[in-house]
Amino acid sequence: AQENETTITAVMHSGLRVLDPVITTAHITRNHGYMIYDVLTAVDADFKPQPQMADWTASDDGLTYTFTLRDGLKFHDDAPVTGTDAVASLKRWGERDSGGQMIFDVTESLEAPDDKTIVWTLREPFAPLLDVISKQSAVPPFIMPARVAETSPDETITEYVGSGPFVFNSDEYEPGVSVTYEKFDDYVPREEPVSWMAGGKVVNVDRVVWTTMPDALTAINALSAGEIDYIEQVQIDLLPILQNNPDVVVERRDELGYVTIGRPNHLHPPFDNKLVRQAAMAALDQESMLATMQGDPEYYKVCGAIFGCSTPLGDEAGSEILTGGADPEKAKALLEEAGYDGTPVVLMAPTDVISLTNQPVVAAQALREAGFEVDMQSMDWQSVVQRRAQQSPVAEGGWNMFFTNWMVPEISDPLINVMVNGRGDDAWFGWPTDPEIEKLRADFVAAEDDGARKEIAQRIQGHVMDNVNYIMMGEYLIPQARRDNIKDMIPSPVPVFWNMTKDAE
Amino acid sequence: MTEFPQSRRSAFQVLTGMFSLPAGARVGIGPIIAAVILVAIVLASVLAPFYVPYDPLSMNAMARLKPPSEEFLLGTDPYGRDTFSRVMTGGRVSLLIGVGAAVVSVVVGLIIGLVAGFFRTADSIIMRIMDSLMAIPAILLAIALVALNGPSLGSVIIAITVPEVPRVVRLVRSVVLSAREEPYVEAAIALGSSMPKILVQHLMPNTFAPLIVQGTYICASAILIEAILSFLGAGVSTEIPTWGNIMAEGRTYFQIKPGLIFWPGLLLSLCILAINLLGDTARDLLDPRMKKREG
Amino acid sequence: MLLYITKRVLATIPVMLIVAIFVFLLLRLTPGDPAAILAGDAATPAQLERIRDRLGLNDPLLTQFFTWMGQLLRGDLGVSLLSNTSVAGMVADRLGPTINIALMTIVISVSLAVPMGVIAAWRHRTWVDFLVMSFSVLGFSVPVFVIGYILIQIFAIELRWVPVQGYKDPSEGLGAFFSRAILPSLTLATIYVALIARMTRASMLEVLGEDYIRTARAKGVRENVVLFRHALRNAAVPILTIIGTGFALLISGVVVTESVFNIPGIGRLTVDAILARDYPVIQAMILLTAGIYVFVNLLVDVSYSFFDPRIRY
Amino acid sequence: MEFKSQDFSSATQVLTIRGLRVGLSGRPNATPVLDGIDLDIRAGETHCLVGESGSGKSVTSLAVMGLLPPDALELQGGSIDLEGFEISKATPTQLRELRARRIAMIFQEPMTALNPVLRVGEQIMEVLSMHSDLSQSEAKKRTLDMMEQVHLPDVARIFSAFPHQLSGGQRQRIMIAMALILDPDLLIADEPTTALDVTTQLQILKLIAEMQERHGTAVLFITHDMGVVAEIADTVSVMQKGRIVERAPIRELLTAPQEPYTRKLLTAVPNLAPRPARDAADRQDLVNVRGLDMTYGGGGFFRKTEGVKAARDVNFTIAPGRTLGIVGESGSGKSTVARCIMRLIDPTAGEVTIAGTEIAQLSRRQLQPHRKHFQIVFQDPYRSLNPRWTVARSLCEGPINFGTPRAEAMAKAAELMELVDLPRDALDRYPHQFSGGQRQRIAIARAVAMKPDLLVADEAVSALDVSVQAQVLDLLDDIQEKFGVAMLFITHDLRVAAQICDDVLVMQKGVVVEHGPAQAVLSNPTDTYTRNLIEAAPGRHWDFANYRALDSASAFKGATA
Ligand SMILES: Nc1ncnc2c1ncn2[C@@H]1O[C@H](COP(=O)(O)OP(=O)(O)OP(=O)(O)O)[C@@H](O)[C@H]1O
Ligand SMILES: Nc1ncnc2c1ncn2[C@@H]1O[C@H](COP(=O)(O)OP(=O)(O)OP(=O)(O)O)[C@@H](O)[C@H]1O
Ligand SMILES: [Mg+2]
Ligand SMILES: [Mg+2]
Repeated sequence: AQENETTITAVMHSGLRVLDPVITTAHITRNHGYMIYDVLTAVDADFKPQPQMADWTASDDGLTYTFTLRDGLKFHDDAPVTGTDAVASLKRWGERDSGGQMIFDVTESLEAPDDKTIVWTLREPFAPLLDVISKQSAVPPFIMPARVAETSPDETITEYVGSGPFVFNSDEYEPGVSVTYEKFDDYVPREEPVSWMAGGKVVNVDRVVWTTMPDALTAINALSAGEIDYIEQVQIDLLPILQNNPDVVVERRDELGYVTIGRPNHLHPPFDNKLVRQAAMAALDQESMLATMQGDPEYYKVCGAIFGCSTPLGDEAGSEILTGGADPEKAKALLEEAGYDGTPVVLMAPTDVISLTNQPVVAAQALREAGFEVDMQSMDWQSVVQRRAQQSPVAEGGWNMFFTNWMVPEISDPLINVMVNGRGDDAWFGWPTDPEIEKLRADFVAAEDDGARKEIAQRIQGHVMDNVNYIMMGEYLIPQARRDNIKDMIPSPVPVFWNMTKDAE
Repeated sequence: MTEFPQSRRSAFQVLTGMFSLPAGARVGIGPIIAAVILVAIVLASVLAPFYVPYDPLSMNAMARLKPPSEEFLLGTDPYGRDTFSRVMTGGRVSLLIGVGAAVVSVVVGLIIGLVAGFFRTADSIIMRIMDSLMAIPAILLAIALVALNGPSLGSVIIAITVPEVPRVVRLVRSVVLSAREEPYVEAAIALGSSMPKILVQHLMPNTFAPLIVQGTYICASAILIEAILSFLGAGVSTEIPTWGNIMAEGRTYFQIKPGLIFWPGLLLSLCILAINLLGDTARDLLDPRMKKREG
Repeated sequence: MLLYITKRVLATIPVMLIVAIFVFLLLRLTPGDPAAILAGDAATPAQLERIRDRLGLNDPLLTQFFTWMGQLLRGDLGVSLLSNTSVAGMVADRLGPTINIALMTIVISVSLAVPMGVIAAWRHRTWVDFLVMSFSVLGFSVPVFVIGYILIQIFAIELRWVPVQGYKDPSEGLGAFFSRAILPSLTLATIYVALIARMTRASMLEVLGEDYIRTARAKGVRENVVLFRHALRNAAVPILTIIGTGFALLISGVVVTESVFNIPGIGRLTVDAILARDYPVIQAMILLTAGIYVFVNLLVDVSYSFFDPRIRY
Repeated sequence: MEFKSQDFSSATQVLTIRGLRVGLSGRPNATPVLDGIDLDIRAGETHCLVGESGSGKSVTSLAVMGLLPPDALELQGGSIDLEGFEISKATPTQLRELRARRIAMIFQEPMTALNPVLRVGEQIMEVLSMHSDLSQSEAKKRTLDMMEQVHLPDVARIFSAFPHQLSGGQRQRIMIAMALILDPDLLIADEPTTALDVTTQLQILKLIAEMQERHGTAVLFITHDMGVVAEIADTVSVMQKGRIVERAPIRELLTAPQEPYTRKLLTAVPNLAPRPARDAADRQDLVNVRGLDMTYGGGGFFRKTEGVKAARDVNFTIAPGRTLGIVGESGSGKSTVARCIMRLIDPTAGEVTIAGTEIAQLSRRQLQPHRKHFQIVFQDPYRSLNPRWTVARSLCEGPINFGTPRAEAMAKAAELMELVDLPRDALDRYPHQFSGGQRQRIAIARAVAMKPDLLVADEAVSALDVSVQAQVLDLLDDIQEKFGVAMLFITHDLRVAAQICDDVLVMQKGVVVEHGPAQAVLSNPTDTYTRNLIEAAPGRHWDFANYRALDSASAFKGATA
């Protein structure tokens, strides 16, 4: 490192191990993707797709989209970005991303007639196409050189060259520990002001180092002592330590936040019975779960909207049962009605992921109070990951319920939100077979305008509250902390390192 | 933990020797205090369900991280559970883990060690396997085993036991091998005693004294390893409070609410201190030089 | 001597082989699916299946085992399933910090614990003995992470003498290295000091009762010479043994210490790999730590003859 | 026999002890270990301290050195004056100055008294570096010199050897060199030769005498071997139960002992003249050993090693009711032969027939039923009894193994206790609660309980003081008479051999060098080695039991004086 170089040292929520932002949905890998790659289009703070690498025009019949790459786009290896690169990248992404798959299901062709142009032709209209390719989570369609994008989507890429504002430093990369990015001097930002993932990505620092600290307290202490500049996620309970330090600023840059949800397994008793699922929903209470998780009411929001309370489609209809406190009596009545025979509910409880340890513990107590038999089984997160994929009966290694968290943008509409998929074995873990919701989703794709979409989203909300496809447990926010000489960090659900500056301390 | 002074006393003599001290061995008041503390903690833990004011599992989101008060003697944890109730109840499981691990490893190790010391042919195979088990870092093995079986009480005990067994085996085997050269063993051969009889009646009692010391060591370290496992997220489920997982859960609150670590830590330290002191005293008393040299 | 070493080295082969088989089986029996980890939350079963195929996880166990053994014999530790980087490279990056911290710990421990044990034995059953023993037992009875936090609180936060966390290689400046390595080493040393001090005391007590110590005193030798020249060398073998077997404890402690002090060492690498089921990394790491353990104990055994001329190989 | 008879009244008094009392630490009311000892030694004088085991001889010497074990024993009164300096009041630093320079001590056990991890040369040199300001090279030269003086061979090599690389006699000489290198005024030697065979013993005694002559050193010599006393003492003190009961010049003591205890001690010293052999019974030989060979070690995985040939072509027979003695220097293979006959080790070659059964080649399992025919009494009775077992349990072990019901075995054990003259209630005690002599008798009882045809006794009495030794020998004699067992008796003490054996076999380096009736072998040795052995026996011209010299006729015939 040279004199006068500015380096931002940031403690991220997890170690970066997988460098392929297409193969995995891990947030840290997505964040990495935004550092070194760029995207064709991106959403702004109003959830509107905006041009980033490319402008577009859509034909009136909604069947042809033409993208035009802007000037000056260059990969880190000096090669210009061409339409061919974009096409290859989009195709690889399309094999991995569920939204992408839907588009490719109706795609006639995707071609690059020249270096600057990409033409996407559909067989039938797909109204949310721009929304899908502009999505900022979980798998955005990052543009890579064609030779990299030709890697099979089931294999991780081995070359990390993008056209984004930062360059990946492979020498200083230690998987799971730290990763170093350097400013890409040839990056040409857009002119527009930055807004979420859209607008001009102006880089004002020379290096960004991401590290992980397995111990939350150590990270806090390191920030207090000025050894690091920024913590991406701060445990709420630790905030008091930082409060008295004038050099540290605690703030929220992402007002959308996260949701935490419980997912019942629809295949096996007792949750194959809708009444029992309803009983579980009645037994659980958002307030006490969120309070246990976050402590400070400033950092959580009781919210019954399955698409999130602050999103365009969010609607809280029919969710009083969740937001109005626990109702064990009602739960008992429902269980009675369902003829619940005391079949224990196997609740998987991860022990090694801090943001997921509380929910099962709180839920177990609430379910028991409502008359459920609960068998809470502790295991590490990877065991949960493995086991939740088991469709076998509970006695043979199956399960009944688990909890997980999503970023709000990941659940904010019926196409993105995997939990409202009702295609049985092809659905997300829990496998509800729900033709009704599938019909609603089809309607949603076909809907002409936002008003119609909103209306369908409300119907889905109502359906989920009745059928209990999953249990929305509320929204929460995670504060970030930085040294006060770090300025101009933009608000965004994805932590981004452009625009910010670092003053000498 | 390999070399122990060999003793000429039986385990029974050792135990009784702690109370009726042999001439020339001045034990001092330390071990007596240790014994009192240990008994007090064990009783307090075992009887915890009868006197703790709250269900150690009952959460109250509205009473998180409360400071000590009349309502909550030692305050509450991040789930709003009563720390006092949890710490006292937690002792049961921690002590169970300690004692369980010690007993299991000593018994299993004793049997394998005797067999290894006895059957020369089995010896090299057994010892190779033991060397291998010993070479696998305990914590890593524990994490793997816990991941395999889920963090139940049993698997934590097994995970702690597996790497300890080889050490006990080595100890027993070395005692057997050296005691085998004792003239009284030759005398027994000359008197026509069979090998199994010699093994059990003459050789095995020699291992008791060092095993007591080793056992107290295992007991203490098992309680600690459980704490470390909880720290790494592989301990006993939080539904079962233990000193280890109380401390591990409380670790992030170290600066805000040190009581979460302090109280279980204090009891744990006192316990280990007492166990070790008693073990050391046993060892000191077993030192042949501590006895008057008769004859 | 050379013959002995050759024999011992040969004897490690079956040990390592058993470790290898054991670890391999253990891992494959453990729930967890590297493919699922790789793909993240939203992957479909078909996608997972394809990834598993690519990673070779669907091959029969025996095939997987022999593939791995074959690689090992060729000196190839394989490639991380997650990061797709070579395991050998990862290990090389991570070994340095752990070894340096471990060495520093051993140096600190031995130079503290041995004199402590010697003095405790010398002043057997006095308050000095009691104090030394209580201190070392205390070191043994507080969980490592608590010790780490306390040291950070005092030396890094209150006194600001050293940084809270991190690691710098000695090549980046000795000052930078020591200031960051001292707290983790001290943290690790607490258990080790306890262990070594206790063994030193026990062993010294035994030796101090020997006739040759009386002979030395009868020669009018000064007390410190009696203790350190005559007694300590005779007491060395069990002390060395405990340093060797205690190494396992050190490895356990490393895992925690590296977390608390944010040191990019092999302890954390292994735990992370276990939690992520990154099989090639776990296998390599456990073999490596087992190998180090075996090597350290071989070293210890060989060093016996340096301290005790009666031991000849 | 010539005694030393120098007059020391004009020599300076080196050590004066008055009213010395030593007791157990912190227990002033317990019976003291030393109760009012008075002792005077003058320059050049050799003062011998004799007495029963545990009477306080070693404690006296340690008190003089200021080396009483602090957590066990303490000085409770009296004075120890070394040429005007009061030792009992000295500070640790003063004591350190004193040691080696003014008083030096040779400890009982050369095996354990040298530091095993330091080169012996360094250990001697250490004395110089502590107490003189010689340069390193001067000190080394002085050390080598001293080593020459104690007749160590090849001093350059031995200088850098470790103790375990030296023989017992060499180690003992290292100890002596260490003690004498600073010309101390007072040398204390605590049983310096007990562990050595007579030839080595002789060398060492000569050496001390030479030194004494050269430096005029006062010597306090502690021993229980009356033969040695007769050879070297100027004056003798006899100790019993922490007191000095008699003190006299050597001649006076041996010819006209005053105290009953002294008399008892002297009477118990066995005679070197062999007792008449018993009638050779006509019965068939019970034991027949043919061509016995034993090689330890050898083989090896990587290369063939030589191995120790501990016994070569040993042949003998023993008839029922008779005793065969094996004598010879330490390490000559005596125990090896015994252990082969007992099949505690497997002989490399040869035949051992006992009561008509060839046992040398039987497997352990086949051997089992024959075990009761032959029994052994081990050298060290303490360690051959399981310390955790009561005497009763030890005594019953054998009979129970051969099918005797427990109750019957217990009854038998009680009878046996009577036979060996121990109280019945002793059955419930543990080995450590007995004296050495009693334990020896228990070990004998255990062997006899099996009603063996052959009894092997390996150095069964060498650790005992003479009065106890006499008891045990009597007991063996009784038993032999009562049961008519054949006995194989191993010892390095010729006096004992002379008293108990009918036949004697002399071993050297694993080979039998002489074999015949005791009378013939001991009085008329033909082999040079046997002759050397007998010549080296100290005090062989004195008949202790009768307080007079042996006339040349009854001394070993043919022994060259
Ligand atoms: N360290 C000790 N602690 C307690 N008592 C001791 C200690 N050393 C010796 N004694 C006791 O002091 C008495 C005298 O012992 P000492 O060693 O002087 O006997 P000794 O005459 O040298 O006997 P031996 O001929 O067997 O060597 C014995 O009764 C012994 O039990
Ligand atoms: N187990 C063994 N392994 C190797 N060599 C041995 C073993 N036991 C004895 N020896 C050697 O065999 C030789 C004879 O030993 P043995 O014990 O028979 O001598 P001994 O005549 O009984 O001597 P002592 O009078 O000292 O008891 C010695 O050189 C000894 O070092
Ligand atoms: Mg003595
Ligand atoms: Mg012998």
